[in-house]
Amino acid sequence: MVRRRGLDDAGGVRMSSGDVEVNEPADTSNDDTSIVDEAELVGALEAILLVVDTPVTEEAIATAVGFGIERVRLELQAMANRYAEARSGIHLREIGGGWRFYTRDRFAPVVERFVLDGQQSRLSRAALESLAVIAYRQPVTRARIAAVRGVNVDGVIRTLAARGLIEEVGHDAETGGLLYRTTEYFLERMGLTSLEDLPALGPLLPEIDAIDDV
Amino acid sequence: MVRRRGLDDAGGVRMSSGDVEVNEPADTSNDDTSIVDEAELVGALEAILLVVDTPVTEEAIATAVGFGIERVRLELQAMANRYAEARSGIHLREIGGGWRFYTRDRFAPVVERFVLDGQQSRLSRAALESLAVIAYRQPVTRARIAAVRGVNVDGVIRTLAARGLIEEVGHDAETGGLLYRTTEYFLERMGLTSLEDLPALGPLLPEIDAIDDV
Amino acid sequence: MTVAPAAASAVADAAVPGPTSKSFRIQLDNFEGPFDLLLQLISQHRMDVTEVALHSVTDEFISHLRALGNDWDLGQVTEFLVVAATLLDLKAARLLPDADVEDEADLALLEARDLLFARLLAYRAYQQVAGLFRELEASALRRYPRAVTLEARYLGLLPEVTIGLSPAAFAEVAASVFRPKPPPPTVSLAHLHSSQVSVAEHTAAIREILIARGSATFAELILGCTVTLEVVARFLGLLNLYRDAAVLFDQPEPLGELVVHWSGDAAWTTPAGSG
Repeated sequence: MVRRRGLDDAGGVRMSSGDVEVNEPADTSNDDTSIVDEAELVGALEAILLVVDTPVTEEAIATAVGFGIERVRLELQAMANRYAEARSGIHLREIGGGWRFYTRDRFAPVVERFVLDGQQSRLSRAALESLAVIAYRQPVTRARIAAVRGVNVDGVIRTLAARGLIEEVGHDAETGGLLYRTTEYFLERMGLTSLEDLPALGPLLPEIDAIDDV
Repeated sequence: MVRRRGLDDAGGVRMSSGDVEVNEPADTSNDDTSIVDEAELVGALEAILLVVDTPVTEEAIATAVGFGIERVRLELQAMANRYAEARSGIHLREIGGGWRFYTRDRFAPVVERFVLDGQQSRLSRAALESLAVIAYRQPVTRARIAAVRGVNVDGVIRTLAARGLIEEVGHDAETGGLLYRTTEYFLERMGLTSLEDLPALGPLLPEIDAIDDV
Repeated sequence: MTVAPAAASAVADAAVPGPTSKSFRIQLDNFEGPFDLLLQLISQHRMDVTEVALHSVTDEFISHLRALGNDWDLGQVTEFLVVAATLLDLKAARLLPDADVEDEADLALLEARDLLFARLLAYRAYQQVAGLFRELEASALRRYPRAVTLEARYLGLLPEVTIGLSPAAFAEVAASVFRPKPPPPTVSLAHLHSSQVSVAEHTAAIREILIARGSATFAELILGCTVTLEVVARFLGLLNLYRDAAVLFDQPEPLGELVVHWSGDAAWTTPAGSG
């Protein structure tokens, strides 16, 4: 089953240190609405998106512009559609629970002249297969991943964790083994909005419960 | 004969969401010249402008898209006007002989508020990886970092410097390239007293004798 | 040449690369464990993944395993051995005349088969997902995110940076960057094909011994074998011959010494013998 754990868990991306939050006014959505005019909302969203270097949550945007999350979401979706219809080189995408500007893929050959010094490294097959198991079975232990793949996965798990594609999330109650889940960076890397975008494995997986017992 | 060959049969798990564009051909296939269609010129310009960290010259853009400098200049000016009229949050400006996207002044308060909100306290994955290379290979040139990470690092280096984690420390004797090292502030944020407290990489990379050659 | 029974010829086809099966001898990609190897073998034969396909590639599977034997550490080989054992059990069971599923051993075997089959299908499903991930990644890598330095006017507003990693985790990040990128999987396995354990060949060897001597104990039949898999192949060969009524077994008591008598035509020949 695909879980949404980790996606909703925005806490992990949020600052842990209290120093910023403590000094901030608790809620600014009402007392400071003058900051963005209704007519200026779209422009404000564009300006914010222009300065982020990781996908930004609707919540963070909503706080900054002083509008509700629902409204912000609608505006972002409409903006993404407008860009697409205009065949803009800017592709606004919802990725890993947040929004970010990307170049539209058909312009990759042109963009690469300005961005790349070399080839970006692709994930290995072992990495992709392990990610596949983790993505669908999370949280999942190393032993279970190894059982599904039929090979030892210690090395590949360590690499995936170091590359920020998976993270530890506690211990298995029964075996005590470390549990792993995919990260938002994984979603970003795959260009997925959320784990729910993944196709259902059910039809392909008869008797998955039997396999769990391996 | 049924030919459901597991390995090639990716079709069985293809995503239904049109947003993913797995099947999009999306190849301008003129990689050598990167000649851009007349109808795609504006989009190509936008894509380029989205990724450049420093103002890019009309000449560089013209070369990349395969149009004349004059034409490119006209398109950029027209684009800047369109953005302004649409009250876009994106401000296309010509500065010191180059073009770059900036946030429009009128939205500075919103952006400030957003930045203050602490969303950007974390380093992006790319920044983290580059920082790791610098920490373990200092002093090191930008080109070297790019070679190790396999991607362009200019924006990331600037961000790391802007955040006080790295600093310039002279020029490489051979290449003349700027050398970077980590700062005291980096150690502070890592909770280390000196660089020697960084864990040795040797045990993690048993298979590599001379990383310096990478 | 005598026409061999269908089952025996199927075994021989799987075991010996005859002229027709030569086209299947496409070089295998580097494989990622036993299930991957099984799937690759099955797909080479253009078969659907079924129970039948499973054991029809038993011999090839084992030949790969054998060739890998010495260089691999136990941890890597164990799963291969488990799979190989199940495959051999299945194949052996199929060769027995009217195997009924009444006794416990048969039931256990059926369970083992179902489990292997389920694991194989599960692995295949995840492999398909991995294929999807590869496409998604390739697609995503064509879209470059905006990742530029914050404009100077906002820089002073940034909160203190959080690295968010322990020194050990930071070192792991460095190691993952420095670690050589995985080379494209191009390890050739062509050299493995010369060292197959062929059930058909071992069947032929048993036949020769028995025709010459009339009878032999199982211990005598496996005298020349140097590795366990060859013993297994001889055992399967024996079942082959038994199924074809070419041999008779004489075992006075359970677990006692097994004496094998040749009862077939001296001209009886396996397809392997002719090739």
